[in-house]
Amino acid sequence: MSILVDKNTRLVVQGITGRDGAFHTKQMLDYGTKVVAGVTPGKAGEKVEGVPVFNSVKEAVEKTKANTSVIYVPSKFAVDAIYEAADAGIKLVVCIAEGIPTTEMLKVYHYLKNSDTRLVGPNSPGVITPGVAKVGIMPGQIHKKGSIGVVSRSGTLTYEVAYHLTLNGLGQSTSLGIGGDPIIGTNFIDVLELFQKDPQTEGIVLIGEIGGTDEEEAASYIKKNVTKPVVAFVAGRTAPPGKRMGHAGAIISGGSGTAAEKVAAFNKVGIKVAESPAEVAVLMKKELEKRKAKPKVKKVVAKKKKAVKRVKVQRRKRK
Amino acid sequence: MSILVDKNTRLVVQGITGRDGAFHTKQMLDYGTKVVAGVTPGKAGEKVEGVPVFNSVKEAVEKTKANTSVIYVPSKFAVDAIYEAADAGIKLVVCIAEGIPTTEMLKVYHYLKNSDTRLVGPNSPGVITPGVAKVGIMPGQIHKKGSIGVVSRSGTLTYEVAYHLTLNGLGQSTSLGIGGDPIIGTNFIDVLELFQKDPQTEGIVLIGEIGGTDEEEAASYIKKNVTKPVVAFVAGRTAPPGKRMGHAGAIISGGSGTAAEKVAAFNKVGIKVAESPAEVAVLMKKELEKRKAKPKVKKVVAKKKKAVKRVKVQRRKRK
Amino acid sequence: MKIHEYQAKEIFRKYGIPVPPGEMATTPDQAKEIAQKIGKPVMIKAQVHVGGRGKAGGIKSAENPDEAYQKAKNILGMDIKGLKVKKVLVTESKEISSEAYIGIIVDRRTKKPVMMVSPAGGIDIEEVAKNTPEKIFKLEVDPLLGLQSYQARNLAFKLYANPKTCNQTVPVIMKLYQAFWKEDCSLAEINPFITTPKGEVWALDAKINIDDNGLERHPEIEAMRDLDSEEPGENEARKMGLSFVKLDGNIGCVVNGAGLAMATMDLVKHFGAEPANFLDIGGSSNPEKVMTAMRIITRDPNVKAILFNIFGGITRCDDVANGIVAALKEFKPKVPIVVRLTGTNEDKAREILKQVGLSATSSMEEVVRKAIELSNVTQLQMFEGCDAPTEK
Amino acid sequence: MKIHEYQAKEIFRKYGIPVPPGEMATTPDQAKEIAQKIGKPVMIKAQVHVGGRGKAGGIKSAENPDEAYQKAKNILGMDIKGLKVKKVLVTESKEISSEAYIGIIVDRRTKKPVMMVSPAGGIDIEEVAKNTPEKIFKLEVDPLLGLQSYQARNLAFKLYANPKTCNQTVPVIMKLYQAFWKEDCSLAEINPFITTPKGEVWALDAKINIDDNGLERHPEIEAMRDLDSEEPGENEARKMGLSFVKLDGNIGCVVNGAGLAMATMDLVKHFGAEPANFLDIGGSSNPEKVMTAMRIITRDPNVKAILFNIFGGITRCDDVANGIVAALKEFKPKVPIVVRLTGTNEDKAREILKQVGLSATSSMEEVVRKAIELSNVTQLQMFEGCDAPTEK
Repeated sequence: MSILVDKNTRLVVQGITGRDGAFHTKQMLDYGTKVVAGVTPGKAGEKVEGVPVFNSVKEAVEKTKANTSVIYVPSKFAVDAIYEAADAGIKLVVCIAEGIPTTEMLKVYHYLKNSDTRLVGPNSPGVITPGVAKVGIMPGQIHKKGSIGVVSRSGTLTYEVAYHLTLNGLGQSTSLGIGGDPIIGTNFIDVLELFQKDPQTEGIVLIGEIGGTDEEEAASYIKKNVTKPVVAFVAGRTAPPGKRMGHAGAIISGGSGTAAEKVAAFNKVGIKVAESPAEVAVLMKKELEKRKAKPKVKKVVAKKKKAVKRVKVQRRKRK
Repeated sequence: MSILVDKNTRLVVQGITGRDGAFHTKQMLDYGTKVVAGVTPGKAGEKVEGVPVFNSVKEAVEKTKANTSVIYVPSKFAVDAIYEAADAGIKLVVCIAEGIPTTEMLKVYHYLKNSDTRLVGPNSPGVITPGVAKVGIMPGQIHKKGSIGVVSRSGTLTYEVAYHLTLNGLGQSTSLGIGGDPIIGTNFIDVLELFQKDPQTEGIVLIGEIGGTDEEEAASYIKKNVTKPVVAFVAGRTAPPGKRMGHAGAIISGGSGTAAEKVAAFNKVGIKVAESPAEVAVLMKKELEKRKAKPKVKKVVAKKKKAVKRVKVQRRKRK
Repeated sequence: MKIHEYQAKEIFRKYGIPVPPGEMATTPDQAKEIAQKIGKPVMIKAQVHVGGRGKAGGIKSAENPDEAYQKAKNILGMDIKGLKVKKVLVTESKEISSEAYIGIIVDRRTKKPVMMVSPAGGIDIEEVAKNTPEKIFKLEVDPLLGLQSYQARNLAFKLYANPKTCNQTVPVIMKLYQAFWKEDCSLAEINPFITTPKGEVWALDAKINIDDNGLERHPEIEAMRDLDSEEPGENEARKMGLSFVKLDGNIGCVVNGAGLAMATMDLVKHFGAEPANFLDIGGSSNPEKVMTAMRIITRDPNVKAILFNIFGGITRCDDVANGIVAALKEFKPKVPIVVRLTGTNEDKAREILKQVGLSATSSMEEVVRKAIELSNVTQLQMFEGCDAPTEK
Repeated sequence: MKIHEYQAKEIFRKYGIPVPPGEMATTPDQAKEIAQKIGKPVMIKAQVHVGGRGKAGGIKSAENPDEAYQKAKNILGMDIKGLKVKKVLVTESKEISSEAYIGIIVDRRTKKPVMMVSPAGGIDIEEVAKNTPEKIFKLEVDPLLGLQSYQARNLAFKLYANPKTCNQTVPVIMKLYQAFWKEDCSLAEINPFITTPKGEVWALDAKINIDDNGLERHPEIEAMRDLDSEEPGENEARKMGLSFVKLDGNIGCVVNGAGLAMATMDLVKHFGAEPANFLDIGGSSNPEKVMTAMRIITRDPNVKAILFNIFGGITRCDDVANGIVAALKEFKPKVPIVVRLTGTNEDKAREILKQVGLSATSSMEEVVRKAIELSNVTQLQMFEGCDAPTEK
């Protein structure tokens, strides 16, 4: 299995005739994604890479049974595209577009809450289930089928981490970026819940960055609800402070969104935090070995320590 | 039992210090309603008829465990009052105020749909469960405890019908006006469902009027879902036509809202329609006798006719 | 409330919906002047609150200002379905390639604004709806979110195959929704919405009804009310918060509540007479309202008897009784008055009425019967020069 | 985007929030003139994008125009937390009876605007929040419905016991929400919101931050941007759709994606050096963006090496490579350039770079290490007058 995207994914590309839309349609098709339709108002009847274009998502759904959409339209039209997809009954909407005003996203979020549609993004690089389907803009070739779930607020940094996982032999069940904007449709916690339930996923990588308190909330969610090993990375340790949100920001969040606070939150609940993207893979390997070394039993401290040592030795040998 | 209002009703009066609010607070208290709180912003600490006044519904709920509210504020403030009650967790809001713009009510309706709050009205005379509690402006003394559920789009016409029921020995389980405006919180169908489920209710009186197609929808709902006897009345048989809504009105409703159409809709599904408010009681008596005369068995036509005759004779004797 | 085409078009202009140039005229001279200003062939359109103007001869074309004068002269003063034409709209004539329908209304069932479009617009749109409903396309709008562009786009694609025409139509649909919502309309319609051979789009006709409950926050629309086209008394009643509709019978009715008022009229008819009016004094009635009601009704020479049917809830019977007493003193009506009072403060009310020698029944059927009975008696007595009897 | 107090107050005025009269001055003479116009004692307030102005001496009172001149002269040119004061607000002084706080912000957790009020407003509001959180009252607003009067009322009752003051405050809260929502603010604050001995209420200070994503639809606010208060290069970068923040190190960084850019900076530091900047060329980069990035970075004399870290997704490596080639030709940088390219069209990109003798690694760690290594070498070589070597 995997999460969000799998072999049943039937994709409609919103904005398929644009530069990015057309390019990534080809990329996604090449990767094996079932791209069944595209939408560009006024261009119904055309084809892009052999994919039929419709005037509306509704029509695309009626004609092709699309169940997932990806949005490549310019930010000005992106909100409309989200509503269109949701109202057409699309179950998963992945919004690549960035630059959507926060007030619009607040409305989108609460509108979708009362619907059956899940939104990933905006400002998301997409969702990939390696070897099965890719919905978004991430490069496919750096991914590998496997058992690590990757969730991130970033775009390219997600690729970097997935790349290192692959280089280290750790394939991914699903890897996704939830988007870097303040208001997004799917949050860390939502994805953690999915990964925890997914039988294919054995370990979870969480990639955060400065700003907000999403990482802190994820940390406490993991403590309560996630039994699989989690490794985190937080970008922005060296970012200068001063991107504060004024009094209200501090009052409402109870934190100022620094990397140090986030790292501390993860450490507090026993989650290892990598120093670099490369180290993520290393730490995840260790965590997985640890688990294998102590099947089901929890407090076998001696064994655990031994296991850790063994892993370290093995790693040295391999190098 | 009864519907909506019963001995557990703990009422907060919104706009308690106004002329109507204060007057009807006394009337409701006299009737035995548990009026536990009033709200008028800026008048916290005062008392009206011994009822404590608060600045907000939230405070009233916290301090008095109010679960029902009735709104007497002027129309300009009524929408705000509805939201306030709903957000304070009030389960039943009865809005007496009239004159709320339709656009505002459309928003209210869809906002409440996602909440636990039921709205009766606006432009409603209220809800009364005779002998138990009265929430609204209807005169209490004309009602009598019993087994007839009364639901109406009208105000005073509801009293008229209830009055005749009482005069004819037919008490009411609950009687309510759902409000005469185009957009209201609770519709005929909602109330029919409640009456059908309510064990105390043995017969249902439905009072409609010209305009819209609510009566037609109620008729087809009754056909499918209501097993209790229903008697209808439709006001406006002699109203001149010409209050049409233009093309769109006819297109959307598929009907023009005349009394004749509504009477026909009721007759079509076998519902008796009274010629006058007084006749409602007469017809309901007949219907009830019919049911008693043929317990559980449906097609005993001979018996039925006899029963009807017997009722007529009895009625004459009483007079 | 209904407003005229020329007024609806003013609102359209405010929202940027394309409307051909034009102005309202009340005299043929004005019509000529406007036609001169437009400088092109014009249409002269009767401004009356009734459908089917065109078929009744209320819409004529004019090639030049002189012809505009003549056509306006013909139409002004014309009687259309009982309404006299007092105003015409003089507006630029447009060549028509296609006629579509775009409308919006509140759907009571779904509690949402519903937009409707049809490529088969024009005067026979209701026939289209009846006979070929597949040519009517409907769209529900979420009232918390408002109309979205994609929805307008999808509707436009139902009207035209040409993407360019669709692109011109999408903003019109969006703006019509904005106008509908912000101006508290109960109906907003463009029929026909036309394309021209040059590829332009125009709202050739405009129909707007305003939600009466929304008028309070739109004084500029309230000011558009055409008092000329109303029965005398209607405006007077409205100002006092009464609902009044003039009818042709001779039993004057003063009732509290629209439902009970209609049921009372129905009962008058049921017993063989005809009501002279619909009159609802509303809730929270004060004596002034009763005074106004009596003033309006007693002016109607057809009225032979006046009945009060009051079932007090929020309306208090004593308020009404005080109003009746004051009205009797002031207007000294020449016709019999019969009263039915039940409900809130009914006892106090009876005390008050007793002071002027009036008694009150508590039966609606009785008061209606009595009014009819006395209306016949009166005619005779009046003829004999007697004082009007009142119910004892 | 941050705007100054005097600009935020203009927005407040537009929405009808009561703001004392006042104007912005850039010279002591202007300040005197404004004080004369106001004709009452005034406050001279430094306009800088940093908190704690008052404690730093950037806010002074003046009894008369001459004093206003003097105080403005003192404050203009003053350095507050590293920022030079170039503008002051000269505004009428008000007597203060009480100071409250009213603010609104988007809560990322609940995805709702959150209003906050406190009767303990003033400069120590953050202390209040930390030490006596029970004095801060929060309210979530449904974004589909907007702030309702009752909510504003309930907040006002948390501030004042006096119903009259509450009644004056409710519309201020409503208007602040309107301003926040309609102007796409990410923050809107009144602190302090004061009452005077005469019973008036005033927004004595104003703070507004604008959501960068919302700026496109508010050109009049974009025009408020204080380019003077920014580092050179920031505006240039923004116009090209880049994110650029000047820092003090000597490793110039050109990265695609904010997260990867930060991670790259973190890695520079991890390996013992300091980044010269944060620079994100964004998605869908075209060669022009790379040109702009190079133009800005090569202007910084501190930069001793430039690294590119590109992980192509929607950004195509060949676009970036073309940009690098063009930039090398145009700017002939004197410092070494090292490149990392992975992802979309990576092979094409390597071909392009090969033409100018550049190779590219696919390891982020490697590119960072190399940049640091070369940055040290360069200093030496530069000193010797050699050409800057580039990565082979």
